[in-house]
Amino acid sequence: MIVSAFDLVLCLTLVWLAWHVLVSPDLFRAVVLFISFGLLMALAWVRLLAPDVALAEAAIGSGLTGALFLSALRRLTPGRRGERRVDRKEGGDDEGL
Amino acid sequence: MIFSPGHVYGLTGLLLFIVGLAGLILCAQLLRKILAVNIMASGVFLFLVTIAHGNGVLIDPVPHAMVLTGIVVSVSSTAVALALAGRVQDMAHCRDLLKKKARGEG
Amino acid sequence: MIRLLLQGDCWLILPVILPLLGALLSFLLKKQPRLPGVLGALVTFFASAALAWKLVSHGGGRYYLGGWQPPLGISLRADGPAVLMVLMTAVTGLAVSVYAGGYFQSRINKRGEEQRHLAQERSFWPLWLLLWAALNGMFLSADIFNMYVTLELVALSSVGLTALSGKPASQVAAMRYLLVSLLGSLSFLLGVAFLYKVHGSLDLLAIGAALSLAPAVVMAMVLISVGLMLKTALFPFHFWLPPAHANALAPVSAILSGLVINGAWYLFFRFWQGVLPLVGEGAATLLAVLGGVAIVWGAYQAFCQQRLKMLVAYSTVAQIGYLFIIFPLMEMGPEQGAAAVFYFVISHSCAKAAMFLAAGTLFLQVGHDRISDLDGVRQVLPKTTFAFALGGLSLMGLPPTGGFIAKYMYLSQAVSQERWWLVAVIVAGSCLAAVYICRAVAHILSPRLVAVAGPVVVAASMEWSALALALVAMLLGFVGPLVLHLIEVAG
Amino acid sequence: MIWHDWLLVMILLSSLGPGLIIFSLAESSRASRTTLNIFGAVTKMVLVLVMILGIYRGHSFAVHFTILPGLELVLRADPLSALFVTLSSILWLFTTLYAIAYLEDSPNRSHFFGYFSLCVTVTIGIALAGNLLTFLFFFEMLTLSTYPLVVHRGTAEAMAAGKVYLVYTLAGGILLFIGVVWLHAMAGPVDFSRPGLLTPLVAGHGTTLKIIFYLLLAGVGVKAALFPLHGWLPRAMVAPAPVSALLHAVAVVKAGAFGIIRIVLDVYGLDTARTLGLLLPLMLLSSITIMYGSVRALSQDNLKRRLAFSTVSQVSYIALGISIGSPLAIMGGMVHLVHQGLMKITLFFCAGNIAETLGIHDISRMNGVGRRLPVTMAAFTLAAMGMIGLPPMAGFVSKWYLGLGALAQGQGWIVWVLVLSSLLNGAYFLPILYGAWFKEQEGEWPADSGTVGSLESHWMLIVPPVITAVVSLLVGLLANSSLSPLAWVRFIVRTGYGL
Amino acid sequence: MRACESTGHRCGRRLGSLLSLVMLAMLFAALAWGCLTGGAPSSGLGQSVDAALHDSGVESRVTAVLLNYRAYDTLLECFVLFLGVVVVWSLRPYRPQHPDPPIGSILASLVRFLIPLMVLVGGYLLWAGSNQAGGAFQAGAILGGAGVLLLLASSPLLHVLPKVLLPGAICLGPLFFLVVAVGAMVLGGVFLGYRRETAAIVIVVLEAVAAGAIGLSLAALFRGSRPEETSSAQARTDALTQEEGQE
Repeated sequence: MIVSAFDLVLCLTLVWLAWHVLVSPDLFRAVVLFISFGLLMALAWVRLLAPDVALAEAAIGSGLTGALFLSALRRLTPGRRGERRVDRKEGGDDEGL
Repeated sequence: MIFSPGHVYGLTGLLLFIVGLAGLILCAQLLRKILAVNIMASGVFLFLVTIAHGNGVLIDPVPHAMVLTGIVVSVSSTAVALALAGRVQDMAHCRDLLKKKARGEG
Repeated sequence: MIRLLLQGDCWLILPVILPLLGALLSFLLKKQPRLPGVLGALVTFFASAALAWKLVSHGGGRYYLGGWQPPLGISLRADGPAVLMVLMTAVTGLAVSVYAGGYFQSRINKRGEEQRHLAQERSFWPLWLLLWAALNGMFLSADIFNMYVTLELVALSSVGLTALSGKPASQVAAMRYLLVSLLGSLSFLLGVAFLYKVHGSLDLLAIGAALSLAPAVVMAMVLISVGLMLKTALFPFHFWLPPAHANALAPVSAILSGLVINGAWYLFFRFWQGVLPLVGEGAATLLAVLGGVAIVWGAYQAFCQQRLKMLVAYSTVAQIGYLFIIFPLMEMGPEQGAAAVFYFVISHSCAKAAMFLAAGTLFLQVGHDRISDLDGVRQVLPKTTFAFALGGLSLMGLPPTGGFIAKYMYLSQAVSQERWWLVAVIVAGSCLAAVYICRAVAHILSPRLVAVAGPVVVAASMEWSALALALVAMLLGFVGPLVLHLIEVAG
Repeated sequence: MIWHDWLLVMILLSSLGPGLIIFSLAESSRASRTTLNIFGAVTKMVLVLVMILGIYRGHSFAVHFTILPGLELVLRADPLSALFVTLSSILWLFTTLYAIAYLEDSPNRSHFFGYFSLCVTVTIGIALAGNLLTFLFFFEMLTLSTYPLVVHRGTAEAMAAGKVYLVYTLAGGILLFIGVVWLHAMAGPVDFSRPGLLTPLVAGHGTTLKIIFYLLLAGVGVKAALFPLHGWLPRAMVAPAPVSALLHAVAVVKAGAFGIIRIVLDVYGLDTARTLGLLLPLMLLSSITIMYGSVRALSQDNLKRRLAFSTVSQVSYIALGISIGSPLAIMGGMVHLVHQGLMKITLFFCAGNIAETLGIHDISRMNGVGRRLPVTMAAFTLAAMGMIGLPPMAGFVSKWYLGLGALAQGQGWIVWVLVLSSLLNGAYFLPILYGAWFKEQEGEWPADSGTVGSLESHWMLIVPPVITAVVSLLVGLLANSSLSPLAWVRFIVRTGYGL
Repeated sequence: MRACESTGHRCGRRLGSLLSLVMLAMLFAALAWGCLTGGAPSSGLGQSVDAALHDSGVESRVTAVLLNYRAYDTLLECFVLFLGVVVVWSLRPYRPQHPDPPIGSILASLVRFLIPLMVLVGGYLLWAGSNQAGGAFQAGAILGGAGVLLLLASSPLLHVLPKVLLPGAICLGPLFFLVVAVGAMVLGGVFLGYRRETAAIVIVVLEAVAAGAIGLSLAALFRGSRPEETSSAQARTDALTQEEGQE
């Protein structure tokens, strides 16, 4: 198999998504981006001839983990748009790691 | 050296690992750190599957099994981390409430 | 069945299965988790002891799970160091289990709030037994991916245990601990991936036999080492340890400091044992420098602490340093070096666990652990204070304790190889340990009559288990040949 | 025979066992504690007697216990260890008797007597140590078992003194530890029964051997209170009188001095030590310590402090005798181990009596004490005379042999040191005696606890010092008899070192 | 003054981030170096897996690895999931969780329709696992997803499994796996060593149970705290006041 443009674009998109999961100012957006990251990951695994892993990733890695994150997000932010609250409160909690 | 898909995906996996690491170190929010760990894990898994792919002739199923195991382990620890993060958050919230109450009484 | 037990191979797997079973049972019997918990601990203890006996009498061996030989299958390996660690875990684990039984009962009796303490205990037993199983699995495993799985089991259960106490500081500490652990595990896993890429095998022995210094292998070793150093809390990575260990429940602190740390270090040692002849002086010296800084820095921090459990936690940071300064010494005398460091590990495990248990007892009795306000507590809890002091002696490396033998072996290695800076580090470490331990012990053993008294609220089993563990640490000062004989059994 | 092997262990156990039981006794069970104490002390004496007879008949006693491959703990009874063991076990009996009366009604007695027994066990262990590792083993344990005794009172002053004590002794212990390990790395396990082990190394590793010697010397020198390392001793005076007696006469200081003897004679051997030029520095150091201790003692008003500085000075006679190196001097040094112990324990018993019965701690308040406590002061006088070295007291015998030995070795200046130090001894002891006997009492005693019947104090406070005083007189008077310490020392020097 | 300090702090922080980014880049370079250089990678275990496939009892290579060659890993992994549930259940929330927002009726009916479908898909994946992509994990994940949907819809179907039995159900998977492994040891002498003739059926049963357990555990992980305890969370805020003082 030769490297196709599709692979390259897929890889770049993956990295781009990962980066934006970490830097996007809105946490909800970050979680949604993470879910789509997971789905694209599944695609990458299909490309690498690993359908088992792709299935598992789509179901667990993306689906369930995403659901976990969303529910945690709802729990962590009592207000409707509590994004800033979270920012302020957690900034001090954890430095270094 | 010919660039095979193995190299491309492998490097992507390593890059994702690094990006996740950066997020883990540099992000302040707990939720973001947990996301970053998940990205790191995805990077490692991608690297493993790339190894399995080899040159595309004979797929090695052992790394696939490892990744499947890894995914389950990772969702487990993510759940624990999120529950813990929730608790840390609640705690801070409670402390705020208590402080407010104390201030009100004082 | 009997034929099976006699023929012997299954002894290797029993220390892993039995605690797993105990964990499930104690999870199911949620009204009475203590019974299956303690029973599971007891059975595991005997299984581990039997394994050790089997090893000494029949020699080491491998066990192919499912009958599949590596590289396809996973194998367990029983050799001296592995079984010694299993045995150490069994001894410390049994004492901690007995302690925990009394501990939860005493807390319920003292504080009321039965529901809350019962809930804690209900989670404690399954978590602790799972942790025990994972540790045994880690010690016996010969498969590097299996090691990853056991590492994750250990990490998750330790985090769960850390968070169990419910107080705010422990939650933050547990969160941090979890993130560090996950980072360490992932780093380890990436290293495993690199090794698999090069060697096409996950069997540690096969990899060790074919090891070279290819770039991928170098990267693998770096990743694995850093990951495990994070989990062992070696000097620059030690920041997470003191809050996590000091704010946990008493039996949990003992487990974390006495056993979990050793688990990660053990893997580190296994990896480096094979690589050491290849990497040359530099890397080993780097590790030793980090270890030396850990010894001095940890001891200094321990000296500065106002709280007893914090002091003991920082002393763990310092003692971890000793586990790493051995590497340069192992280049010239691998066997002696291994013997010394394993001796150190087991005596530290017993002593440190005894100290944490004793500190927890004092805490429960007095209601705080401010060192300066613990004067005269000896009159209330003589056995506990004695256990603490005895554990302290072992850390200081004074006779007649296991710590003395370990220090002797360290020093004689360093002196005969003429590595004077290591001699200086060891001596400085002992002096500093003496200073911070004496500071604490002078208070708790002080003859001053201070009204910390009041009725004794702690269970007798808490006092006796800590004392027993401390006595084991002392006994280790006399059973050197036995232990060394066990260590030297080949796989 | 089997009992040969177990005798030494039994000697250790005879105080360890009672000690451990006493730890677990309740504070109130006074009778059983006393019984145990005395039972242990008497048993030990009997066992020691059996051992001495055995040695005299040429039996050898040794127990080996391997703690690491190639590394053994060895208990062995040679004539020298018999000397120290005898001294310790006899004085332990008296000190125990004394302590039982002294600490009557004070708190924490179980704790106290537990550590007391432990301390003696460890001292006996030091005496019986058959190799350097065993010596180190017990030597380090000695620190730990004496610390609780030093801080027994629990006052701020006691805690501070305890801290100083720990710092000195633990630091010394670590130096000793390094020295031992280093020596082992060079020469293998160092057994006391094989002198000359290091002789072949002198040519190649002279400097290293010197460094190791100083490490070892510093290690034991702390406990022996050699000059720059003596700082802990006067401060440790805050301990109760029986503890001071134990520290000065039986356990700690003596263990240090005994260590010096072992290191010079049994580890290095006289010839090797002389070849390496190690004796002269030791000689100078002990001479300085002798003078320094005496001079400092002059200016102390606290009785126990003065006695402490006197110990600093007197113990160095032992080191001095060894460092001179001629047979007579070695005999003088060794016999002083016993003589000084007897005299100093008497002095501390008496000081304790004076403090306990009358509440007097300072020498300036002691005028007229002789009339109130005639027996105590008589014992004190005897011991003080011995310390000064008046013939025919015990101290005179030691100094006489030291002087003769020094002359034989051509070190005439040592005689001047001895004379000068005797003058100083007189200068700080005689005023006490004069004041106590001949001056009038000034005002009331600070805290007179009254007479007990016709006795001046509790009989268990009086009998031990009287006996030790009389014995210290007898060992001087009868120095030439075949049962005296001097005869035994002669036996040691002749059989053990072939001098 | 304070503003000045804070800008200084921010500058320091930015410098720190920059430094760590540079170091991370160097780390990436090193990793890439390790990945790209150094000869041909080994061929892996593909061939040996194929060679032993006949004895494994299944046709799918991944399933063979997961449930036969490396079944020990999978056993431990079941325990990881179980452990996750234990830990999550041990972390009781300090304050009551917000009640779930009422779910729309459209979604509710969708759920009613989706659940059977998901169970069906799960079953199919399980069955397919023996010879192609799919297997216990994937099926378990789908079942877990179904559980999550049920929870979200607070569907009455949830009460099919009484809360009292939930711990037992969660234990069932690991316990069954353990029993099978020990049973193999008792019968055949080797832990997890199935006989060749029974391997196929054992693995199928094992997969089915594992899928169920995985699904249930995943749903429990999503659910969070232990079911019967959510009501007592109210008291936690008060308890916190005391706990801060203690320990």
